[in-house]
Amino acid sequence: MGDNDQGFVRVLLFAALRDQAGWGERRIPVSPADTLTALELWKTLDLGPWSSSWRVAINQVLADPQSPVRAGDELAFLPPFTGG
Amino acid sequence: MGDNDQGFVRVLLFAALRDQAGWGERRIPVSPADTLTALELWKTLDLGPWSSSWRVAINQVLADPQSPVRAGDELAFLPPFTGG
Amino acid sequence: MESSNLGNADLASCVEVVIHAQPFDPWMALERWLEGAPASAMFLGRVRPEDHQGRALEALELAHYPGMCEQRIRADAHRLRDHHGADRVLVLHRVGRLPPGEPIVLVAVTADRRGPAQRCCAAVLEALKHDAPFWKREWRAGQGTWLCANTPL
Amino acid sequence: MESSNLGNADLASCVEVVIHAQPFDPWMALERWLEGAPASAMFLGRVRPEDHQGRALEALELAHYPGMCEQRIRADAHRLRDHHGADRVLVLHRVGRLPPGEPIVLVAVTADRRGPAQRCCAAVLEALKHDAPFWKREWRAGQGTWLCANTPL
Repeated sequence: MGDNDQGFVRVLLFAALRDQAGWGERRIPVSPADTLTALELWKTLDLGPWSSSWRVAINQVLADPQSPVRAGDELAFLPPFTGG
Repeated sequence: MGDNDQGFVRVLLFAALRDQAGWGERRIPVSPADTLTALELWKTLDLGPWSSSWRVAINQVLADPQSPVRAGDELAFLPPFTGG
Repeated sequence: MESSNLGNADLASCVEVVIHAQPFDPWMALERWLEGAPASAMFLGRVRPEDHQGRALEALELAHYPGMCEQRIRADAHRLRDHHGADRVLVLHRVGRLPPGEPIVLVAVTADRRGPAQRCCAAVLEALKHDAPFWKREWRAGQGTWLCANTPL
Repeated sequence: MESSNLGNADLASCVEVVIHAQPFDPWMALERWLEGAPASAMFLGRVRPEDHQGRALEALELAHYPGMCEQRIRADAHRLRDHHGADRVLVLHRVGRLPPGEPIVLVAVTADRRGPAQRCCAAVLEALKHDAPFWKREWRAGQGTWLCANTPL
Protein backbone atom coordinates (compact mmCIF):
# COMPACT_ATOMS: atom_id res chain seq x y z
CA MET A 1 0.00 0.00 0.00
CA GLY A 2 1.36 3.45 -0.92
CA ASP A 3 1.76 6.49 1.34
CA ASN A 4 -1.63 7.73 0.20
CA ASP A 5 -3.27 4.80 1.95
CA GLN A 6 -1.92 5.74 5.37
CA GLY A 7 -4.86 6.65 7.57
CA PHE A 8 -7.34 4.91 5.27
CA VAL A 9 -8.88 1.47 4.73
CA ARG A 10 -9.54 0.78 1.06
CA VAL A 11 -12.99 -0.86 0.87
CA LEU A 12 -14.07 -2.87 -2.18
CA LEU A 13 -17.54 -4.16 -3.05
CA PHE A 14 -18.29 -6.71 -5.78
CA ALA A 15 -21.20 -7.93 -7.87
CA ALA A 16 -24.63 -7.57 -6.22
CA LEU A 17 -23.12 -5.71 -3.24
CA ARG A 18 -21.57 -3.17 -5.59
CA ASP A 19 -24.83 -2.60 -7.46
CA GLN A 20 -26.78 -2.30 -4.24
CA ALA A 21 -24.38 0.27 -2.80
CA GLY A 22 -23.91 2.17 -6.05
CA TRP A 23 -20.14 2.16 -5.63
CA GLY A 24 -17.28 -0.33 -5.91
CA GLU A 25 -14.37 1.26 -4.10
CA ARG A 26 -13.95 3.81 -1.28
CA ARG A 27 -11.23 5.02 1.03
CA ILE A 28 -12.50 5.14 4.60
CA PRO A 29 -10.48 7.21 7.06
CA VAL A 30 -9.47 5.36 10.25
CA SER A 31 -7.21 6.57 13.04
CA PRO A 32 -4.16 4.49 13.94
CA ALA A 33 -5.63 4.05 17.42
CA ASP A 34 -8.87 2.50 16.08
CA THR A 35 -9.44 -1.25 16.62
CA LEU A 36 -12.31 -1.70 14.20
CA THR A 37 -13.44 -5.15 12.95
CA ALA A 38 -14.46 -5.73 9.32
CA LEU A 39 -18.07 -6.13 10.44
CA GLU A 40 -17.97 -2.89 12.49
CA LEU A 41 -16.60 -1.07 9.45
CA TRP A 42 -19.44 -2.56 7.34
CA LYS A 43 -21.95 -1.04 9.74
CA THR A 44 -20.43 2.42 9.36
CA LEU A 45 -21.02 2.16 5.57
CA ASP A 46 -24.81 2.18 6.02
CA LEU A 47 -25.36 -0.61 3.49
CA GLY A 48 -28.04 -2.51 5.39
CA PRO A 49 -27.87 -5.72 7.45
CA TRP A 50 -24.90 -8.07 7.01
CA SER A 51 -25.67 -11.49 5.46
CA SER A 52 -23.97 -14.61 6.77
CA SER A 53 -23.65 -15.85 3.15
CA TRP A 54 -21.21 -13.01 2.37
CA ARG A 55 -17.49 -13.23 2.96
CA VAL A 56 -14.73 -10.83 3.90
CA ALA A 57 -11.22 -10.59 2.46
CA ILE A 58 -8.50 -8.51 4.12
CA ASN A 59 -5.55 -7.77 1.82
CA GLN A 60 -6.96 -10.35 -0.63
CA VAL A 61 -7.08 -13.17 1.91
CA LEU A 62 -10.38 -14.52 3.26
CA ALA A 63 -10.82 -13.49 6.89
CA ASP A 64 -13.37 -13.77 9.66
CA PRO A 65 -15.78 -10.80 9.64
CA GLN A 66 -14.69 -10.21 13.26
CA SER A 67 -11.05 -9.74 12.22
CA PRO A 68 -9.56 -6.30 12.93
CA VAL A 69 -8.80 -3.97 10.03
CA ARG A 70 -6.09 -1.36 10.17
CA ALA A 71 -5.11 1.75 8.25
CA GLY A 72 -3.46 0.65 4.98
CA ASP A 73 -5.57 -2.53 4.66
CA GLU A 74 -7.61 -3.49 1.60
CA LEU A 75 -10.98 -4.77 2.82
CA ALA A 76 -13.38 -6.50 0.41
CA PHE A 77 -16.97 -7.60 0.97
CA LEU A 78 -17.81 -10.58 -1.23
CA PRO A 79 -21.16 -12.16 -2.21
CA PRO A 80 -21.17 -15.99 -2.71
CA PHE A 81 -18.80 -16.99 -5.52
CA THR A 82 -20.44 -18.26 -8.71
CA GLY A 83 -17.56 -18.83 -11.13
CA GLY A 84 -16.35 -21.81 -13.10
CA MET B 1 -21.38 -65.23 -43.88
CA GLY B 2 -21.29 -66.01 -47.60
CA ASP B 3 -21.88 -69.34 -49.31
CA ASN B 4 -18.13 -69.98 -49.29
CA ASP B 5 -18.24 -70.24 -45.51
CA GLN B 6 -20.71 -73.13 -45.49
CA GLY B 7 -18.96 -76.13 -44.04
CA PHE B 8 -16.24 -74.01 -42.42
CA VAL B 9 -15.56 -72.10 -39.21
CA ARG B 10 -13.50 -68.98 -39.84
CA VAL B 11 -10.89 -68.82 -37.05
CA LEU B 12 -9.10 -65.57 -36.17
CA LEU B 13 -6.09 -65.08 -33.92
CA PHE B 14 -4.85 -61.71 -32.65
CA ALA B 15 -1.72 -60.11 -31.20
CA ALA B 16 0.54 -62.52 -29.27
CA LEU B 17 -1.62 -65.51 -30.24
CA ARG B 18 -1.23 -64.65 -33.90
CA ASP B 19 2.56 -64.30 -33.61
CA GLN B 20 2.83 -67.54 -31.66
CA ALA B 21 0.80 -69.47 -34.23
CA GLY B 22 2.36 -67.81 -37.26
CA TRP B 23 -1.06 -67.16 -38.81
CA GLY B 24 -4.01 -64.81 -38.23
CA GLU B 25 -6.89 -66.40 -40.10
CA ARG B 26 -7.90 -69.92 -41.18
CA ARG B 27 -10.96 -71.71 -42.46
CA ILE B 28 -11.48 -74.93 -40.54
CA PRO B 29 -13.81 -77.50 -42.11
CA VAL B 30 -16.59 -78.75 -39.83
CA SER B 31 -19.47 -81.02 -40.69
CA PRO B 32 -23.01 -79.77 -40.02
CA ALA B 33 -23.50 -82.69 -37.62
CA ASP B 34 -20.52 -81.64 -35.44
CA THR B 35 -21.21 -80.18 -31.99
CA LEU B 36 -17.79 -78.77 -31.31
CA THR B 37 -17.12 -76.17 -28.57
CA ALA B 38 -14.73 -73.25 -29.11
CA LEU B 39 -12.29 -74.87 -26.71
CA GLU B 40 -12.47 -78.21 -28.50
CA LEU B 41 -11.78 -76.47 -31.79
CA TRP B 42 -8.78 -74.70 -30.15
CA LYS B 43 -7.35 -78.10 -29.25
CA THR B 44 -7.58 -79.29 -32.87
CA LEU B 45 -5.41 -76.29 -33.90
CA ASP B 46 -2.38 -77.65 -32.04
CA LEU B 47 -1.47 -74.24 -30.55
CA GLY B 48 -0.53 -75.42 -27.07
CA PRO B 49 -2.46 -75.25 -23.78
CA TRP B 50 -5.39 -72.82 -23.45
CA SER B 51 -4.92 -69.93 -20.98
CA SER B 52 -7.77 -68.80 -18.76
CA SER B 53 -6.71 -65.18 -19.37
CA TRP B 54 -7.70 -65.47 -23.04
CA ARG B 55 -11.19 -64.86 -24.31
CA VAL B 56 -13.35 -66.20 -27.10
CA ALA B 57 -15.63 -64.28 -29.47
CA ILE B 58 -18.16 -66.04 -31.69
CA ASN B 59 -19.44 -63.86 -34.53
CA GLN B 60 -17.77 -60.87 -32.86
CA VAL B 61 -19.58 -61.36 -29.53
CA LEU B 62 -17.72 -62.54 -26.40
CA ALA B 63 -18.73 -66.10 -25.56
CA ASP B 64 -17.91 -68.82 -23.08
CA PRO B 65 -15.08 -71.06 -24.35
CA GLN B 66 -17.51 -73.96 -23.86
CA SER B 67 -20.01 -72.45 -26.30
CA PRO B 68 -20.72 -74.51 -29.43
CA VAL B 69 -19.45 -73.28 -32.79
CA ARG B 70 -21.16 -74.15 -36.05
CA ALA B 71 -20.31 -74.07 -39.74
CA GLY B 72 -20.50 -70.46 -40.92
CA ASP B 73 -19.38 -68.99 -37.57
CA GLU B 74 -16.50 -66.57 -37.10
CA LEU B 75 -14.50 -67.70 -34.06
CA ALA B 76 -11.80 -65.47 -32.56
CA PHE B 77 -9.27 -66.24 -29.83
CA LEU B 78 -8.32 -63.07 -27.97
CA PRO B 79 -5.43 -62.29 -25.59
CA PRO B 80 -6.17 -59.79 -22.75
CA PHE B 81 -7.18 -56.38 -24.14
CA THR B 82 -4.65 -53.58 -23.67
CA GLY B 83 -6.15 -50.60 -25.51
CA GLY B 84 -7.06 -47.08 -24.44
CA MET C 1 -10.85 -2.57 -12.54
CA GLU C 2 -12.87 -5.39 -14.10
CA SER C 3 -11.72 -4.73 -17.64
CA SER C 4 -8.03 -4.10 -17.04
CA ASN C 5 -5.35 -6.21 -18.71
CA LEU C 6 -5.64 -9.54 -17.00
CA GLY C 7 -3.02 -11.79 -18.58
CA ASN C 8 -0.95 -13.57 -15.99
CA ALA C 9 0.81 -16.47 -17.67
CA ASP C 10 3.32 -18.50 -15.73
CA LEU C 11 4.70 -20.42 -18.67
CA ALA C 12 7.79 -21.96 -17.17
CA SER C 13 5.90 -23.30 -14.18
CA CYS C 14 3.71 -26.33 -13.67
CA VAL C 15 0.68 -24.13 -13.03
CA GLU C 16 -0.64 -21.60 -15.53
CA VAL C 17 -3.64 -19.42 -14.69
CA VAL C 18 -4.94 -16.74 -17.02
CA ILE C 19 -8.04 -14.57 -16.65
CA HIS C 20 -9.12 -13.41 -20.10
CA ALA C 21 -11.12 -10.23 -20.69
CA GLN C 22 -11.55 -11.27 -24.35
CA PRO C 23 -12.61 -14.59 -25.97
CA PHE C 24 -10.01 -17.38 -25.90
CA ASP C 25 -9.66 -20.29 -28.31
CA PRO C 26 -9.56 -23.47 -26.19
CA TRP C 27 -8.05 -25.63 -28.96
CA MET C 28 -5.21 -23.26 -29.73
CA ALA C 29 -4.52 -22.95 -26.01
CA LEU C 30 -4.47 -26.73 -25.54
CA GLU C 31 -2.34 -27.38 -28.60
CA ARG C 32 0.22 -24.85 -27.39
CA TRP C 33 0.18 -25.93 -23.75
CA LEU C 34 -0.26 -29.71 -23.67
CA GLU C 35 2.91 -30.89 -25.39
CA GLY C 36 3.21 -34.69 -25.44
CA ALA C 37 1.97 -35.67 -21.97
CA PRO C 38 0.90 -39.34 -21.70
CA ALA C 39 -2.42 -38.45 -20.01
CA SER C 40 -4.35 -35.20 -20.32
CA ALA C 41 -7.78 -34.56 -18.79
CA MET C 42 -9.65 -31.44 -19.84
CA PHE C 43 -12.88 -29.65 -19.08
CA LEU C 44 -14.48 -26.87 -21.09
CA GLY C 45 -17.46 -24.94 -19.77
CA ARG C 46 -19.49 -22.64 -22.00
CA VAL C 47 -22.35 -20.20 -21.53
CA ARG C 48 -25.70 -22.05 -21.53
CA PRO C 49 -28.39 -20.91 -23.95
CA GLU C 50 -30.83 -20.49 -21.05
CA ASP C 51 -30.89 -18.66 -17.73
CA HIS C 52 -31.36 -20.41 -14.37
CA GLN C 53 -35.13 -20.37 -14.90
CA GLY C 54 -34.91 -21.95 -18.35
CA ARG C 55 -35.62 -18.77 -20.35
CA ALA C 56 -33.53 -17.70 -23.37
CA LEU C 57 -30.37 -15.94 -22.16
CA GLU C 58 -29.06 -12.80 -23.83
CA ALA C 59 -25.60 -12.82 -22.28
CA LEU C 60 -23.73 -13.93 -19.20
CA GLU C 61 -21.55 -11.39 -17.42
CA LEU C 62 -18.61 -12.55 -15.33
CA ALA C 63 -16.96 -10.30 -12.75
CA HIS C 64 -13.95 -11.14 -10.59
CA TYR C 65 -11.69 -9.72 -7.88
CA PRO C 66 -8.45 -9.14 -9.81
CA GLY C 67 -5.35 -10.28 -7.98
CA MET C 68 -7.09 -12.26 -5.27
CA CYS C 69 -8.82 -14.39 -7.89
CA GLU C 70 -5.64 -15.46 -9.72
CA GLN C 71 -3.86 -16.02 -6.39
CA ARG C 72 -6.59 -18.29 -5.06
CA ILE C 73 -6.77 -20.37 -8.25
CA ARG C 74 -3.00 -20.70 -8.41
CA ALA C 75 -2.75 -21.79 -4.76
CA ASP C 76 -5.56 -24.35 -5.19
CA ALA C 77 -4.00 -25.66 -8.41
CA HIS C 78 -0.60 -26.18 -6.77
CA ARG C 79 -2.15 -27.90 -3.76
CA LEU C 80 -4.35 -30.21 -5.88
CA ARG C 81 -1.52 -30.97 -8.29
CA ASP C 82 0.60 -32.19 -5.37
CA HIS C 83 -2.29 -34.02 -3.74
CA HIS C 84 -3.24 -35.97 -6.88
CA GLY C 85 0.26 -36.50 -8.21
CA ALA C 86 -0.43 -34.63 -11.45
CA ASP C 87 2.17 -32.90 -13.58
CA ARG C 88 0.89 -29.57 -14.96
CA VAL C 89 -2.32 -27.56 -14.53
CA LEU C 90 -3.79 -24.98 -16.90
CA VAL C 91 -6.75 -22.77 -16.00
CA LEU C 92 -8.23 -20.21 -18.39
CA HIS C 93 -11.27 -18.24 -17.23
CA ARG C 94 -13.23 -15.51 -18.95
CA VAL C 95 -14.55 -12.31 -17.44
CA GLY C 96 -16.73 -9.71 -19.16
CA ARG C 97 -19.96 -10.09 -21.12
CA LEU C 98 -20.31 -13.43 -22.95
CA PRO C 99 -22.94 -14.60 -25.48
CA PRO C 100 -24.42 -18.14 -25.19
CA GLY C 101 -22.00 -20.85 -26.38
CA GLU C 102 -18.88 -18.80 -25.54
CA PRO C 103 -16.14 -20.57 -23.52
CA ILE C 104 -16.13 -19.54 -19.83
CA VAL C 105 -13.61 -21.89 -18.33
CA LEU C 106 -10.99 -24.36 -19.52
CA VAL C 107 -9.16 -26.66 -17.11
CA ALA C 108 -6.46 -29.02 -18.38
CA VAL C 109 -4.29 -31.33 -16.29
CA THR C 110 -1.45 -33.55 -17.47
CA ALA C 111 -0.08 -36.56 -15.65
CA ASP C 112 1.67 -39.83 -16.28
CA ARG C 113 -1.58 -41.77 -15.71
CA ARG C 114 -5.24 -41.19 -16.51
CA GLY C 115 -6.42 -41.43 -12.87
CA PRO C 116 -4.38 -38.52 -11.45
CA ALA C 117 -5.12 -36.40 -14.54
CA GLN C 118 -8.89 -36.93 -14.32
CA ARG C 119 -9.14 -36.59 -10.53
CA CYS C 120 -7.01 -33.44 -10.42
CA CYS C 121 -8.94 -31.86 -13.31
CA ALA C 122 -12.29 -32.43 -11.55
CA ALA C 123 -10.89 -31.14 -8.24
CA VAL C 124 -9.46 -27.95 -9.77
CA LEU C 125 -12.83 -27.26 -11.39
CA GLU C 126 -14.64 -27.67 -8.05
CA ALA C 127 -12.09 -25.44 -6.32
CA LEU C 128 -12.61 -22.78 -9.00
CA LYS C 129 -16.36 -22.84 -8.43
CA HIS C 130 -16.24 -22.66 -4.66
CA ASP C 131 -13.05 -20.78 -3.76
CA ALA C 132 -12.35 -18.23 -6.48
CA PRO C 133 -13.97 -14.77 -6.31
CA PHE C 134 -15.96 -14.83 -9.56
CA TRP C 135 -19.55 -13.69 -9.93
CA LYS C 136 -22.03 -14.39 -12.72
CA ARG C 137 -24.82 -12.07 -13.85
CA GLU C 138 -27.48 -13.26 -16.29
CA TRP C 139 -28.71 -10.71 -18.82
CA ARG C 140 -32.18 -10.99 -20.33
CA ALA C 141 -34.24 -8.27 -22.02
CA GLY C 142 -31.74 -5.67 -20.91
CA GLN C 143 -32.04 -6.69 -17.22
CA GLY C 144 -29.15 -8.21 -15.26
CA THR C 145 -29.56 -10.65 -12.35
CA TRP C 146 -26.63 -11.72 -10.19
CA LEU C 147 -26.67 -15.44 -9.47
CA CYS C 148 -26.79 -16.45 -5.81
CA ALA C 149 -25.37 -19.95 -6.11
CA ASN C 150 -23.46 -22.20 -8.46
CA THR C 151 -24.92 -24.92 -10.64
CA PRO C 152 -25.03 -28.30 -8.90
CA LEU C 153 -22.32 -30.85 -9.68
CA MET D 1 -7.18 -56.94 -42.03
CA GLU D 2 -5.52 -54.66 -39.51
CA SER D 3 -4.64 -51.93 -41.96
CA SER D 4 -7.92 -51.73 -43.90
CA ASN D 5 -9.97 -48.55 -44.08
CA LEU D 6 -11.29 -48.09 -40.61
CA GLY D 7 -13.37 -44.91 -40.64
CA ASN D 8 -16.77 -45.40 -39.11
CA ALA D 9 -18.21 -42.01 -38.33
CA ASP D 10 -21.76 -41.76 -37.05
CA LEU D 11 -22.09 -38.02 -37.37
CA ALA D 12 -25.80 -37.57 -36.93
CA SER D 13 -25.91 -39.69 -33.81
CA CYS D 14 -25.08 -39.00 -30.19
CA VAL D 15 -22.20 -41.49 -30.31
CA GLU D 16 -19.28 -41.22 -32.73
CA VAL D 17 -16.55 -43.86 -32.77
CA VAL D 18 -13.69 -43.81 -35.24
CA ILE D 19 -10.65 -46.09 -35.41
CA HIS D 20 -7.87 -44.25 -37.22
CA ALA D 21 -5.09 -46.04 -39.09
CA GLN D 22 -3.34 -42.66 -39.53
CA PRO D 23 -2.55 -39.84 -37.05
CA PHE D 24 -5.50 -37.69 -35.99
CA ASP D 25 -5.47 -34.08 -34.80
CA PRO D 26 -7.33 -34.02 -31.47
CA TRP D 27 -7.92 -30.25 -31.52
CA MET D 28 -9.38 -30.18 -35.00
CA ALA D 29 -11.57 -33.14 -34.08
CA LEU D 30 -12.80 -31.44 -30.90
CA GLU D 31 -13.41 -28.09 -32.57
CA ARG D 32 -15.47 -29.78 -35.27
CA TRP D 33 -17.37 -32.11 -32.96
CA LEU D 34 -18.00 -30.20 -29.71
CA GLU D 35 -20.23 -27.37 -30.88
CA GLY D 36 -21.47 -25.18 -28.03
CA ALA D 37 -22.23 -27.72 -25.31
CA PRO D 38 -22.40 -26.20 -21.79
CA ALA D 39 -20.10 -28.89 -20.31
CA SER D 40 -17.46 -30.93 -22.14
CA ALA D 41 -15.07 -33.39 -20.48
CA MET D 42 -12.20 -34.75 -22.54
CA PHE D 43 -9.33 -37.17 -22.19
CA LEU D 44 -6.33 -37.49 -24.47
CA GLY D 45 -3.89 -40.36 -24.14
CA ARG D 46 -0.54 -40.38 -25.94
CA VAL D 47 2.31 -42.81 -26.39
CA ARG D 48 4.69 -42.67 -23.40
CA PRO D 49 8.38 -42.06 -24.07
CA GLU D 50 9.24 -45.23 -22.13
CA ASP D 51 8.27 -48.89 -22.22
CA HIS D 52 6.70 -50.73 -19.26
CA GLN D 53 10.18 -51.31 -17.81
CA GLY D 54 11.16 -47.63 -18.04
CA ARG D 55 13.47 -47.96 -21.05
CA ALA D 56 13.32 -45.62 -24.06
CA LEU D 57 10.54 -46.71 -26.42
CA GLU D 58 11.00 -46.75 -30.18
CA ALA D 59 7.34 -47.11 -31.11
CA LEU D 60 4.04 -48.47 -29.84
CA GLU D 61 2.03 -50.70 -32.13
CA LEU D 62 -1.73 -50.97 -31.72
CA ALA D 63 -3.73 -53.83 -33.20
CA HIS D 64 -7.49 -54.31 -33.03
CA TYR D 65 -10.28 -56.66 -34.09
CA PRO D 66 -12.01 -54.62 -36.81
CA GLY D 67 -15.78 -54.63 -36.59
CA MET D 68 -16.04 -56.14 -33.13
CA CYS D 69 -13.92 -53.34 -31.70
CA GLU D 70 -16.08 -50.48 -33.02
CA GLN D 71 -19.25 -52.38 -32.06
CA ARG D 72 -18.12 -52.89 -28.45
CA ILE D 73 -17.06 -49.27 -28.01
CA ARG D 74 -20.28 -48.00 -29.52
CA ALA D 75 -22.43 -50.24 -27.31
CA ASP D 76 -20.50 -49.21 -24.17
CA ALA D 77 -20.70 -45.54 -25.11
CA HIS D 78 -24.48 -45.69 -25.59
CA ARG D 79 -24.98 -47.54 -22.32
CA LEU D 80 -22.73 -45.16 -20.34
CA ARG D 81 -24.25 -42.08 -21.98
CA ASP D 82 -27.69 -43.18 -20.80
CA HIS D 83 -26.45 -44.24 -17.37
CA HIS D 84 -24.71 -40.93 -16.65
CA GLY D 85 -27.24 -38.66 -18.37
CA ALA D 86 -24.69 -37.30 -20.83
CA ASP D 87 -25.49 -35.84 -24.23
CA ARG D 88 -22.91 -36.93 -26.86
CA VAL D 89 -19.85 -39.19 -26.82
CA LEU D 90 -16.86 -39.09 -29.16
CA VAL D 91 -14.17 -41.79 -29.22
CA LEU D 92 -11.17 -41.66 -31.54
CA HIS D 93 -8.60 -44.46 -31.26
CA ARG D 94 -5.44 -45.08 -33.23
CA VAL D 95 -4.16 -48.38 -34.58
CA GLY D 96 -0.85 -49.01 -36.35
CA ARG D 97 2.68 -48.06 -35.37
CA LEU D 98 2.95 -44.85 -33.28
CA PRO D 99 6.03 -42.88 -32.17
CA PRO D 100 6.26 -41.56 -28.57
CA GLY D 101 4.05 -38.52 -27.99
CA GLU D 102 1.53 -39.50 -30.69
CA PRO D 103 -2.19 -39.42 -29.71
CA ILE D 104 -3.60 -42.92 -29.07
CA VAL D 105 -7.04 -42.18 -27.74
CA LEU D 106 -9.36 -39.21 -27.44
CA VAL D 107 -12.61 -39.41 -25.48
CA ALA D 108 -14.95 -36.41 -25.33
CA VAL D 109 -18.34 -36.23 -23.64
CA THR D 110 -20.79 -33.35 -23.63
CA ALA D 111 -23.58 -32.80 -21.13
CA ASP D 112 -25.63 -30.05 -19.59
CA ARG D 113 -23.63 -30.27 -16.32
CA ARG D 114 -19.98 -30.91 -15.45
CA GLY D 115 -20.69 -33.98 -13.26
CA PRO D 116 -22.33 -36.18 -15.93
CA ALA D 117 -19.76 -35.07 -18.53
CA GLN D 118 -16.78 -35.93 -16.30
CA ARG D 119 -18.19 -39.18 -14.94
CA CYS D 120 -19.23 -40.46 -18.37
CA CYS D 121 -15.86 -39.52 -19.91
CA ALA D 122 -13.97 -41.48 -17.24
CA ALA D 123 -16.33 -44.45 -17.56
CA VAL D 124 -16.03 -44.61 -21.36
CA LEU D 125 -12.24 -44.57 -21.03
CA GLU D 126 -12.31 -47.48 -18.55
CA ALA D 127 -14.69 -49.42 -20.79
CA LEU D 128 -12.33 -48.87 -23.74
CA LYS D 129 -9.43 -50.24 -21.75
CA HIS D 130 -11.21 -53.32 -20.44
CA ASP D 131 -13.84 -54.24 -23.02
CA ALA D 132 -12.55 -53.28 -26.46
CA PRO D 133 -10.36 -55.72 -28.42
CA PHE D 134 -7.20 -53.62 -28.77
CA TRP D 135 -3.67 -54.88 -28.21
CA LYS D 136 -0.46 -52.92 -27.64
CA ARG D 137 3.02 -54.03 -28.68
CA GLU D 138 6.10 -52.11 -27.51
CA TRP D 139 8.96 -51.80 -29.99
CA ARG D 140 12.52 -51.35 -28.78
CA ALA D 141 15.74 -52.02 -30.71
CA GLY D 142 13.78 -53.70 -33.46
CA GLN D 143 12.11 -56.14 -31.02
CA GLY D 144 8.36 -56.14 -30.36
CA THR D 145 6.76 -57.21 -27.06
CA TRP D 146 2.99 -57.59 -26.66
CA LEU D 147 1.73 -56.12 -23.39
CA CYS D 148 -0.09 -58.51 -21.07
CA ALA D 149 -2.06 -55.99 -19.04
CA ASN D 150 -3.18 -52.39 -19.07
CA THR D 151 -1.64 -49.54 -17.11
CA PRO D 152 -3.22 -49.12 -13.67
CA LEU D 153 -5.82 -46.41 -13.20
